[in-house]
Amino acid sequence: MMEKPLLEIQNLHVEFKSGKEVVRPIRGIDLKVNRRETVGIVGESGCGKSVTSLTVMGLLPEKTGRIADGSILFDGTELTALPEKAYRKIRGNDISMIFQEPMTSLNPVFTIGEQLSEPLRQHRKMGKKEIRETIISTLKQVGLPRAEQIIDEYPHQLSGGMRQRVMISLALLCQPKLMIADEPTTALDVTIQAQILELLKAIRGSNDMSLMLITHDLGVVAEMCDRVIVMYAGEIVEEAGVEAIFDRPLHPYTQGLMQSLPSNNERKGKLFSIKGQVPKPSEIGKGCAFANRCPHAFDRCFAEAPPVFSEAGHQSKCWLLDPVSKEGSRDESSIPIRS
Amino acid sequence: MKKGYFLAVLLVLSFVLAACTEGTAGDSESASDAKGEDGKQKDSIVIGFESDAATLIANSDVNYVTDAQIRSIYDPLIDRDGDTGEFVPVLAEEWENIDELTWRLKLKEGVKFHNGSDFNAEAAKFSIDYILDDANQSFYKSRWSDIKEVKVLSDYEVEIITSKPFPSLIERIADDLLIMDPVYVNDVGTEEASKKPVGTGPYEFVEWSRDNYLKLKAFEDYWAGPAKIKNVEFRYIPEFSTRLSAFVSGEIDMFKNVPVDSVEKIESDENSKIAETASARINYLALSTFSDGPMKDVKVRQAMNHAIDVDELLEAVLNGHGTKLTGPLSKINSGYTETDAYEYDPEKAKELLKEAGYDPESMELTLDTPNGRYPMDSQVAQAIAAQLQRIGITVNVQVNEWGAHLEKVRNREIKDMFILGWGPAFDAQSTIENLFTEAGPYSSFSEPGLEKKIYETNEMFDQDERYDGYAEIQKALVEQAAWVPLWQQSDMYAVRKDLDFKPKVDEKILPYEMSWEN
Amino acid sequence: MLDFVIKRVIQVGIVVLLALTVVFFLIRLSGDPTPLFLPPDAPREQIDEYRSKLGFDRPLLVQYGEFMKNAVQGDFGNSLRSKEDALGMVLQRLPATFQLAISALVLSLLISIPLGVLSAFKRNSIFDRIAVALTVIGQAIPSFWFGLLLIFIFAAQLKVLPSGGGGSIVHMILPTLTLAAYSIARFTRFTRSTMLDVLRKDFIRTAKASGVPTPRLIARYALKNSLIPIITLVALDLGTLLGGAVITEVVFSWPGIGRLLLQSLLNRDFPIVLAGVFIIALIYAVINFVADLLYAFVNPQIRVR
Amino acid sequence: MTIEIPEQPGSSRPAVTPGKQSKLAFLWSSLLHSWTGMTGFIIILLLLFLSLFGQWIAPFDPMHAEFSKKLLPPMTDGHLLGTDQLGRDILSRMIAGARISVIIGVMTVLIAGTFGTVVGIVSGYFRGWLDVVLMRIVDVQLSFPFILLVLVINAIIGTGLKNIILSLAIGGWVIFARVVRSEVLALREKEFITASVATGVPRIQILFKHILPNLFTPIIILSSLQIATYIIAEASVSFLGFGVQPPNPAWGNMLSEGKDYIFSSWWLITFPGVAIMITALGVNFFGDWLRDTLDPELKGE
Repeated sequence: MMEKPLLEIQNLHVEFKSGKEVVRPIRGIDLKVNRRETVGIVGESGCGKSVTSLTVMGLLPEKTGRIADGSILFDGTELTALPEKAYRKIRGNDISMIFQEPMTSLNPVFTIGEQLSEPLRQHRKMGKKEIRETIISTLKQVGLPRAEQIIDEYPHQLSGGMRQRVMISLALLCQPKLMIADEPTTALDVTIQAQILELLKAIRGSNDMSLMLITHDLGVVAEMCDRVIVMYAGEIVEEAGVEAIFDRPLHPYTQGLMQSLPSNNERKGKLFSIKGQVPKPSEIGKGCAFANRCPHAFDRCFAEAPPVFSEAGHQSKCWLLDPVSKEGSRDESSIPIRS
Repeated sequence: MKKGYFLAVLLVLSFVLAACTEGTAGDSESASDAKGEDGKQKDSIVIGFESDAATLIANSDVNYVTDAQIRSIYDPLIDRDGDTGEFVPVLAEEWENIDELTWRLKLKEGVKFHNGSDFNAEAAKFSIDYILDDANQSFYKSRWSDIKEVKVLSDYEVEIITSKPFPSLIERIADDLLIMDPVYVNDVGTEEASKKPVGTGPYEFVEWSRDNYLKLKAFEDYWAGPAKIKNVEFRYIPEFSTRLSAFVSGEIDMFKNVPVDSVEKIESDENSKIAETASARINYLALSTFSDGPMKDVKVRQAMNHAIDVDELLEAVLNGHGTKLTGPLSKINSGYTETDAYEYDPEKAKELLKEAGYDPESMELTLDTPNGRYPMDSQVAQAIAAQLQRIGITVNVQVNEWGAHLEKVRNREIKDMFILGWGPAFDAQSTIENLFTEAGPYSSFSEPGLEKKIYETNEMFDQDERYDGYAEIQKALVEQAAWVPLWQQSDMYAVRKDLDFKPKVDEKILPYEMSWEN
Repeated sequence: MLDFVIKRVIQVGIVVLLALTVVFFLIRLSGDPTPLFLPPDAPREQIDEYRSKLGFDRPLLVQYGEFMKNAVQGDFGNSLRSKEDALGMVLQRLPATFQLAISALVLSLLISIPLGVLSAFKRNSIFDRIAVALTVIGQAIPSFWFGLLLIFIFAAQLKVLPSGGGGSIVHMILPTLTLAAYSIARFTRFTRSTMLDVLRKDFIRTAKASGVPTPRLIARYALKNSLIPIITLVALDLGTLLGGAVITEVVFSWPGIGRLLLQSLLNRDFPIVLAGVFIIALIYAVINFVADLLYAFVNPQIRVR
Repeated sequence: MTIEIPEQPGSSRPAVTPGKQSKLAFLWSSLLHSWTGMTGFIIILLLLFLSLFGQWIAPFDPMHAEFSKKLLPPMTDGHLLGTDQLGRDILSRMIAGARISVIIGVMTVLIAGTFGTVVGIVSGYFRGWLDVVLMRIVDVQLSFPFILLVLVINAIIGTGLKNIILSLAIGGWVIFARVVRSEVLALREKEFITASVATGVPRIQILFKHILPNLFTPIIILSSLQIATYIIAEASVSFLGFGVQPPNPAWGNMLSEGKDYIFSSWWLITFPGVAIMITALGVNFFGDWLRDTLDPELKGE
């Protein structure tokens, strides 16, 4: 039997209140992260992937955001009901996070050392000297040169790539069980991106740690992940192993994403893009959230939300996969299954 | 935790303040001293003033505020009676007129300065010379410029020689001159003497905190006997409502210039009273003949006199606090003559205007007034405007800040009318000469024939001739309707009920003459 | 660093000199003060004589040259009214004004920073709403009116506090409160909005993700970041406090520089006005300079440059 | 290899204002949602209404003195707010005063705003030595507390309505110059400007076509907030004996005339003070709301 997953999210609903309106950025997602696994979460901005990660961290905006339903089981602990104080023991300790913007994610008025010592102060009983040594060794581990000096420098003295390395070392300090990386390379130069990804890969490999990688970049996913979860408008529309998804995307949205990825040998052609926009959470009706942009949508898609159809661990939420509704489809011939 | 925080705030704050205040915190309790416990003799007084003295050296600043304060430190040679304004001897025992250019004064013996040195003729000479010396930049100099020389005849006798007849010399001596110690001033220099004055007066200097207070204590060796009230503090409170608050709360015991509408409030307080006297300062509405306008016409000026109801102004605006004036001088003036008042008669006013060729309905006049210089000045101006409106004249009231107003008057920039005060005035000459000649802009009225008469009368030495001369002038001025006389200002003091205080016509405030009732 | 200091000192000098120049010409063009000092019966020749003694009859540029030559040596001439050294008179009043301005500043900071932080932290709560409403009122209330109100209540009616005057701590309570009212409101609003800004920043999320507890997050992380803009504002407002001191000093009979300046304006005592302008401009420039240094101290990005 | 999924448009601040119609509709709906903004808006409307139609609303002639009726307490003889020391109706004077306050606030903003904006644009857009000189002047003026400056200028140029407006404007233009300059500097760097420059559009044309329209919002916001400052400053200067002089029923003036009656007739000083406060409150509320709505980035200060 398989090991119990490290993180197991079930039927998670998150609500944001803004004024009198209630927005639901996450509407019933289920996902698992196994131990020592790298899971990629992909989707356009606004699809709920970042909210998912913040929810796991317990960092939803206090006044406005709340978990409406569902459970988050982390290493045997139910996080949704966890009091703040206990949650704090987990943050930065068992679960840590790397943010998208290395330029702004570090506090400009404190030295690297001051900021890096924070998780250790909170979670480990260490003397000052010990803290410093740990930080230096972690900084070295993420490949920063001059770690002994950098520890006393301010963020603005470092380049973007270096700062992201600092962020990674911050996440790494307490040897977490789960590391969440939210678009860790988006803000970086292409060359640096590759280095950071390499680093993350190496760290993942050398630690007893799971990695949840949030990105909109399918290239990154292909490079890094074991399993991929595709999110759209607050829902998971497809989930599969990395090869399965690239070989045979089932959901029209995933297919769209794939098409917008230029193949290596075909640069000249016009880039494909998915028409339309992600619906605002308030615009989502009762049907499939993607229906208004979906080239294959038919009546049922607008009337009823599709359930999850599962096929050997490859799951997708699309009526096209329903043997029954297939017959009702207007445009059967164009079911785009690449092979 | 919040409470603790608040306490910490208070604590820190008080430390900050304590650190800053060391110097001044010393003896601020004198005010509460003055209140005294029951049965205990009070011997202190705190007097509220609107502003600081400019300097504490005598014979320099003509400002009333300065004079009122230093008069307790310095003595004059001659003073005025508080009720009648007549001359009374102080450090000068006698004075006589040898000839038109020579005056002789006999001085009091045995008077000591606060520092122990003797008062003598040298001191009198020094004090006059101080005014005359250009280096001292005394503001009094212009009034004294006709003095040629002061001679010391003996230790207690001086002779004053003037370059031309100077009939009003005694007035100058009484109103301006205060006696300083030459030895002290020469020793420490004027700068120091301006800050730490030494005189022969009933009170000696203790401490002067600029813009804050001046503290004096009774001079035990005062020649007329030590003062009953031992400690005097003049406290400077520029804002009237604050001054009144300070009085109501008992921080100060008296202050001058109570606005008429606050009288009731003070009188209703069981610990307070109002002391009032008709002052030697007059308020008037000047009608400018210096600018080309309707006021050049005597009929228009007469019409103004008929159209303005002074009694109503007094009653309605000043609540009756003021004494109606009918001519150019108040009764206090030595040369006063009874003149006929213009009756309030709007119909006649309209007639006169028509005779002069003006249609009141289409007349538009400007009335300039200072604000807060004289009792209810800007209100009076607005009320006058309202009265003139009744006969159809449109009056634009232009309220000026005092400095600007005075400058406008001096520069003869005022179009039709303005409100001004004059005083304290006791003699006919200074008022008439300064107000009704071409050289004096303060009423902006002059008439060549009258002007000649004025200068002739000024030179007269015979007191009777002089009197008659001024009487004629006064009558002529009334006929000419040189201005609209308003009233003798009423000086009103807010005073503690148990303070024995009698206001003086010349605005002097002398704690020496005050005492606390038991 | 030294470069910076030298540059700023020169800048301060230029600013002060220019300020003096402008005020000098404005004042000289405004009219002639001599009649205000002489007795009303002074004849015209006397006034002219006095005027020429003071040098007001010379060409403006000559007067200006003379004035500047003396002013740079710290000589602003003597007060026309009291004949004392004008600069000396201003300097003499300075401690009282500082005492008032600084205690008001301290009071404002002590009240407004915690209030602003709390208000930001408890955003949109009842507490926050009340605090915001109070701060808007605090900025809307004319200070002399507020001062008179305080005097009326505490001095005249309750008779618990003195109505004014320099002296002990009790004398300071009402004027400090009056002067501080505006800055308390302003600082609170500013602290609140700055804090809100900072709390939204990515690095605060980073700290949270490191497991930093909230009180520490606010006290150590957010506050230090907010401090930079707050210091700038406080420096700018110290000038406002000095300016507001005029009104407060008049209302509460406080023996400070503002009252002297007002009195001198009313009296047309120009040497004092000029000396006062000089001192205030200088103080203001120095405060800004110090603020810049402080700014550099809390903001490492500037320090290194 | 990295291809980004297109970002949702409209997330960043649009550089050029959208159509008038939609903007007004947007402002209105935002106003309906903000009680402070609405309060401020209503107060301002009321103020404008009073200043335009006050003379027909006022129960009495604000300048008419009726000595027999002086210092009547509120609610007597048809005088809702009582009478003053000359027996003039306080309510009528307050209504007339609204007009003066509006004139002072608006005129000052117009003069100071226009002048400051021109200086700010010249300085920020053309840079060079002119910028250095102008900003040095601004620094000099900023080296002096606003209220003191206004006081000194007013004492020097003289009192009265015109002069107080002029004094306030002389004291106030620097703020506009500063803000406009920094806005212009920021705009200069924006892509659409750089693009226009690159395509050879004349500088003047860029100024009028791109820079000016974008300055509108910050200037409107600043103006609305400054009006309150000016109204309070005028009252303060009047209190100190300068400013608008009686018999003009400016609120500051009424306060300064009425303060001597604080013990005997509280209504003289209470009502104008409250009026100033409410006005400043309203203008501030409105200005804050405007800023938060039009330019969230400015929220700090």
